[in-house]
Amino acid sequence: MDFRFSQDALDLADGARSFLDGANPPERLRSEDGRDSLWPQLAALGLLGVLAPESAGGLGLHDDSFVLIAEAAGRVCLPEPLVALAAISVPAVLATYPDEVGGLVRGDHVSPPVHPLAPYVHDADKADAFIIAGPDALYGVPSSKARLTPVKSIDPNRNLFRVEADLTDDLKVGGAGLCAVMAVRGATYTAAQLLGLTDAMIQMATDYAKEREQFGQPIGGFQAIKHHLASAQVKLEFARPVVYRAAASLDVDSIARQQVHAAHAKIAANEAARFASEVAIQVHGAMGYTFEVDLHYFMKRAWALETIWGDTAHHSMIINQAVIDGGLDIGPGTTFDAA
Amino acid sequence: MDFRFSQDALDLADGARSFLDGANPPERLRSEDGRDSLWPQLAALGLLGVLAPESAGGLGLHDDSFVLIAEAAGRVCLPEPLVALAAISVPAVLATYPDEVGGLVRGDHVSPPVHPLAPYVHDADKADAFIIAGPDALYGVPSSKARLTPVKSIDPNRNLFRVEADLTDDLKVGGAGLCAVMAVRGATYTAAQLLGLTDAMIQMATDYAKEREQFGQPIGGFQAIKHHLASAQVKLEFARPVVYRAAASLDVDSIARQQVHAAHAKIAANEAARFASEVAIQVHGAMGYTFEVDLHYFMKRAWALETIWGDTAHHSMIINQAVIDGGLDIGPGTTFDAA
Amino acid sequence: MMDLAYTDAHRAFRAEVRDWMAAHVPKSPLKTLECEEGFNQHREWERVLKSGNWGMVTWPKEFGGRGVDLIEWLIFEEEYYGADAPLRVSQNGIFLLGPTLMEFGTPEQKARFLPPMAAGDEIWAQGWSEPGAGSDMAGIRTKAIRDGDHYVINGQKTWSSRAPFADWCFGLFRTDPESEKHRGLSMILFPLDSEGVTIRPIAQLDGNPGFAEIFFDNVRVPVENLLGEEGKGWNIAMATAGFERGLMLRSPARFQAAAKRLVELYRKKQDTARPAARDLVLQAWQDAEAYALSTYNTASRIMAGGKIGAEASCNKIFWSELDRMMHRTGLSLLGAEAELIGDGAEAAGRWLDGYMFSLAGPIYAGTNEIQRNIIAERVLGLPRI
Amino acid sequence: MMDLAYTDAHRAFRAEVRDWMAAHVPKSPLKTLECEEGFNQHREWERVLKSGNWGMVTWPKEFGGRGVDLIEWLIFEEEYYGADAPLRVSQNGIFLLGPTLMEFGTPEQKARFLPPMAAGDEIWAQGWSEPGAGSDMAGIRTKAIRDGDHYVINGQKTWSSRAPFADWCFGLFRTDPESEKHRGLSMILFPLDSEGVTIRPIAQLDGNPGFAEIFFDNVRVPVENLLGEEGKGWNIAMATAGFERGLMLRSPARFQAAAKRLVELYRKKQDTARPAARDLVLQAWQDAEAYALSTYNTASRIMAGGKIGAEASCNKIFWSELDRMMHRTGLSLLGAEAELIGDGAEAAGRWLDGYMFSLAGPIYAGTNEIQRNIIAERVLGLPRI
Repeated sequence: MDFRFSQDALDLADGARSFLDGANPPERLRSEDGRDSLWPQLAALGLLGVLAPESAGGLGLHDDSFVLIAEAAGRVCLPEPLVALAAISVPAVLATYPDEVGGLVRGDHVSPPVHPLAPYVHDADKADAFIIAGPDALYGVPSSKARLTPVKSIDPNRNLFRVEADLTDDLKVGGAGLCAVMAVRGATYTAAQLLGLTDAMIQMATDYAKEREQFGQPIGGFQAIKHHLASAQVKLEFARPVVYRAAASLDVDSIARQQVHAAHAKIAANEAARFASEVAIQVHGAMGYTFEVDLHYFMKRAWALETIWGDTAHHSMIINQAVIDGGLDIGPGTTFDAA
Repeated sequence: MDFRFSQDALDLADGARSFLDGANPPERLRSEDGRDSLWPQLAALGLLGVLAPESAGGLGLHDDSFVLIAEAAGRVCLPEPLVALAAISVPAVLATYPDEVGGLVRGDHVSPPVHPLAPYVHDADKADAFIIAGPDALYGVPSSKARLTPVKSIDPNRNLFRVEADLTDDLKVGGAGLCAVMAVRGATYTAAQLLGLTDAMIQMATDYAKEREQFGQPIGGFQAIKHHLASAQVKLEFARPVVYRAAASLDVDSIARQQVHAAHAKIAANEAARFASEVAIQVHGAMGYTFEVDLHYFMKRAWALETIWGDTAHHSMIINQAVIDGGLDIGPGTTFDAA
Repeated sequence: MMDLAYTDAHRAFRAEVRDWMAAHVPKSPLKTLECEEGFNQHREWERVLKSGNWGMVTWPKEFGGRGVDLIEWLIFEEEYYGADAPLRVSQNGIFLLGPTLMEFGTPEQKARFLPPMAAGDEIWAQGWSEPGAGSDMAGIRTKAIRDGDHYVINGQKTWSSRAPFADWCFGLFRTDPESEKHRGLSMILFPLDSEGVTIRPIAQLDGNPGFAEIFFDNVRVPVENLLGEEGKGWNIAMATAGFERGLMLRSPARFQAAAKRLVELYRKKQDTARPAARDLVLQAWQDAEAYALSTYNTASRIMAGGKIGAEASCNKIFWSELDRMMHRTGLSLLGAEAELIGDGAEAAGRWLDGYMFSLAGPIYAGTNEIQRNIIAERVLGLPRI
Repeated sequence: MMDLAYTDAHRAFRAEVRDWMAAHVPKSPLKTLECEEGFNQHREWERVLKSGNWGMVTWPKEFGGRGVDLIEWLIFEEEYYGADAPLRVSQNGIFLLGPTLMEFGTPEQKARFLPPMAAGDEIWAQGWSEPGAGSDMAGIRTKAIRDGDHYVINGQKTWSSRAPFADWCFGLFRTDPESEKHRGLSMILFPLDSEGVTIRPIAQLDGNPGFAEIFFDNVRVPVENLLGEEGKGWNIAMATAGFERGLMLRSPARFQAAAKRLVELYRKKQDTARPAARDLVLQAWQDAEAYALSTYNTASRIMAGGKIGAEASCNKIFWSELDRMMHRTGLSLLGAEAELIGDGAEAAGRWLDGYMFSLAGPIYAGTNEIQRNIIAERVLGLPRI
């Protein structure tokens, strides 16, 4: 029992964070061109293959090594769908057509996940194929057989399409169990990105509060501003271990337990991000309401991620079914598996 | 259309407030003796008969004249059940046995109301009779036929008894409509008392914050304290007109509209009082947690009144039935009757 | 006994507004007034309103109004928002500068400025803030120095709402260059096409230029455009800010209309909503109703000669936090569609647009932090440290 | 990969605690430890615990502990609260002074004080606050002046929890009468029956004497009762306050047990609950779980040589606001019964007692306002003004 990240996981995440901080500064978000220009480097650094076996060119690591990378991607508001591909598509392909994983890891093939809870797909126009969760099976759909309808997101860095296809038997690649896994992975890793976004928004607002002067002093000296930001920080601090546990649980727990853990993670991260975004804009004042500062990119990404892969209402029903209807007890045996 | 109190109502309330402030200082709450010692004066001042006709020795006024008196009674945390008797029992007796009203107005007879939403009666051991709302009729029950079981309230100035009786046909004094009226009056006037309690708690905490020094200044100078109290004040300011409208509505509106207005009033007053009590104790620090200051009497009264005559859950169901299920539109015609 | 019944005259007035709006409100929504096309559509709508003599119903007839009382104004607003009529592009003029002119303007100024304001012929921007003076207006540094019968303005304003497309602007300037803080400021009115004025639009959350920076390079404004006394601008601005937080700017009807839409949305989505959403929807309904009740009370008091005091700060906190809660709740009912904007996402877009707009509520017209300070200090009497 | 499985030793330890508690926890609840009878019942329970060697499991065996690690401590707590065992009347000693003695005490002091503390033979009160020094401990004025081999104490403490019935007390005193603020303070231990000590109990919300004022009139305490260096009391007190906000005082198991009771209450009352109550119940469940996860993480870090920093302030805010929300929600499910206490109102009384207790949470151990300042300044680096 040691609920900490391994030094290897921390080192890997540090590396990813340094790369992302350098390669995806806020300026990059302001341009709508080259939204996928980092793909070659993300692949070259092995980030697409963290969860893929070494035999497929991956690092052969576990989810508790990728969750910090997902958080780092959220923290810089990365436009590339690194997290969806590396943390949802790679495991899905590994479970169905393991020979195809190498292509995904190298970045040669792009097969984003599509799910009723995440029906709009970023950069779907650049995909070779889609992994689509149907009502009771998983489907692999080449892009030629998918219908894309462009839709517009409030997040200018999400180039969204509604993806639909006739889910015929010949496209079936796995059972309903894999769809459930996809949903759990989607919720957990979206939550991880929301942690990063929350962290970034608190940091931006804190930096602004240190600089901006009103009434003859930095506004960060006013207790009202301090307390807003401290409250956001508390929400972040207590969402983090919940998300990390959900990620660690992906490798070891039953799907039923994973669902509860992922639901808790998504709810906690949603709440932290929504709260931090409202605090961050309030601290920024009118400035936060504009394109003059970069906060709005992070807020808009957070609003988008809050609703996909299950919003709070959806996940709250999962917790309700487990706890109120199902009698899942709190405490040892629920916190961690084997008590 | 003039949504203000008449000068007469304001003058009457001013008089009542002066009397109550003088006659019921906080010191009186500290003694458990003589909890009903003000009865003769309350009767002599005519406060028991504000809503009774002049022919019965009353003032013949309307509810918008009594609601401010109820608020003033809440503000001093009055132990005597003035509000229940003058605003619930008097109208109930007036509607059933008008000849008996004079006795109530003079304070010769004490007939408290009993309702499934308010089953515990303060000073029931001093009552001559009870007005009991049954499942589908109103009953007049002499104290000799009632069974009293003492129960203990957290509020040391509520000398509570559970009141039960065999509701036989010979005791029936009115129909179900009068029970509904009783519930609406109970909710509205309990809300009015909660306004007064809220006001008192904000005032106590404000006074304390001006005096108490920490870190070399009055704690009321710290923005965190200021903002807590300001938020409580906002809740109070926006609960007030809702309660006043509910009271005014008692004289003119259909029972269905009264129910929605009373529900809204009770929910708003519950919320203001709960919020103010938590703010007030936080501002007082450890001192508020003790019998060293008088805050606790007001908090405990507020906790008690929050739950009787319908708690927030109960009234929220009434609003839900009207608005979500019943399609009651917001706006003109709902705010005030005739649009 | 309180008189809570509308008079026959009120009912007739309501019927008149309702009928006129039913006949004239555009059938499909206008574009946002923060883009040029939408601005022009909204200006056109103001002219349609004027054709029905609805520009600003409470103003005297000589200034383009109908001279109705505040209860009738509330009735007008209820019917206006009930008809889903467009937002008022003229609001800086009719709600803020207009009342200020009534109080402080010369007869000539009133006659010159009020009628075209009510008619939508002159749309006003406001010029309060400067880069170093947001909530803290005492930090204003832009100078307007008397030179003969003109003021010569140099400096910069920011967060000027409507400025990208408006005709005129009112603002606070330092007329005494030696003065500090609240002293030596004056309120001056100027056309936005004056020589030496440069306008740089600022993109707001939705990408539209909701505000602008205004740069002044030796802009000459005739002295008759001074509003009130020279050097007394702070008092005048405080009066205007009072109007901003007071009765007019955010009439309850607006929030009641949003609460009504929220109830309708909830009815459609209740199968997938979490239980708390129902309570939030009902709270929105109740709070919008409470705000209306409070406003009727304030209107009644003003009609009887009363004034709005520091409770204006309570109003501003209440409606801005209600508006944000209401739109946050609406968004929470939309699931994965909540992030969509543009064509084909009208319902969703309306909640998202409304949410973004609501985020400005706790910031502008004095942040809610400032309002809470005001309540604590002026209503409760807590010490200023 | 993270190792999130309990070891066989952990499982065996858990089974041992569970069995022992099942056999020994009193079948009916004790009276509150804030009254004399209840205090004695709780002291007796400490002695029963001692008979099973459960006084303070993490302490070394020589001081009455079992020398187990922090994961085992968490397991102990889970089983302790899972068995609904009594509150720890010894908590000032075992959770606050104990760890401080381990860090700053002499070998003699440890040997003298720790074993009777773990055994419940000596129950400790604390003496931080003074009438003019609550959250602001630098305002301490009570003096302890060296006189030969004694300190002579004069002055007054207040809010001393457990003092009405406890045996010993630790507190912060000004040993340098010329000093100001944080300097010149020392931590001193003294028996509450010392000559010159007068104890005035203070009635708390529920009417019981939860605290006391302590008056000192030339109280002589031997110098060997000085903890740490003279004049370094502030640092020692900060360390103690860190323990207070840190891992031990409020173990997650306590809140998990309350969340479990809340779910059970909700199941009984759900027909009359408002919808939002369900979401609050689930939030309580999730937050108690989140607090447990956070504590397991902190325990893992400490076991690997880490320390608790300013995140202790996040903990304190989180558990205290969770506790209040949880009990407020419980009360809201009880309807008109919520105000009842005493016999025949056990379920209701428990929620009301818990609510009252929870109201102290955001106040003691440094108010939540102070904790938010600490987070803003030390975690986020915002300026101290």
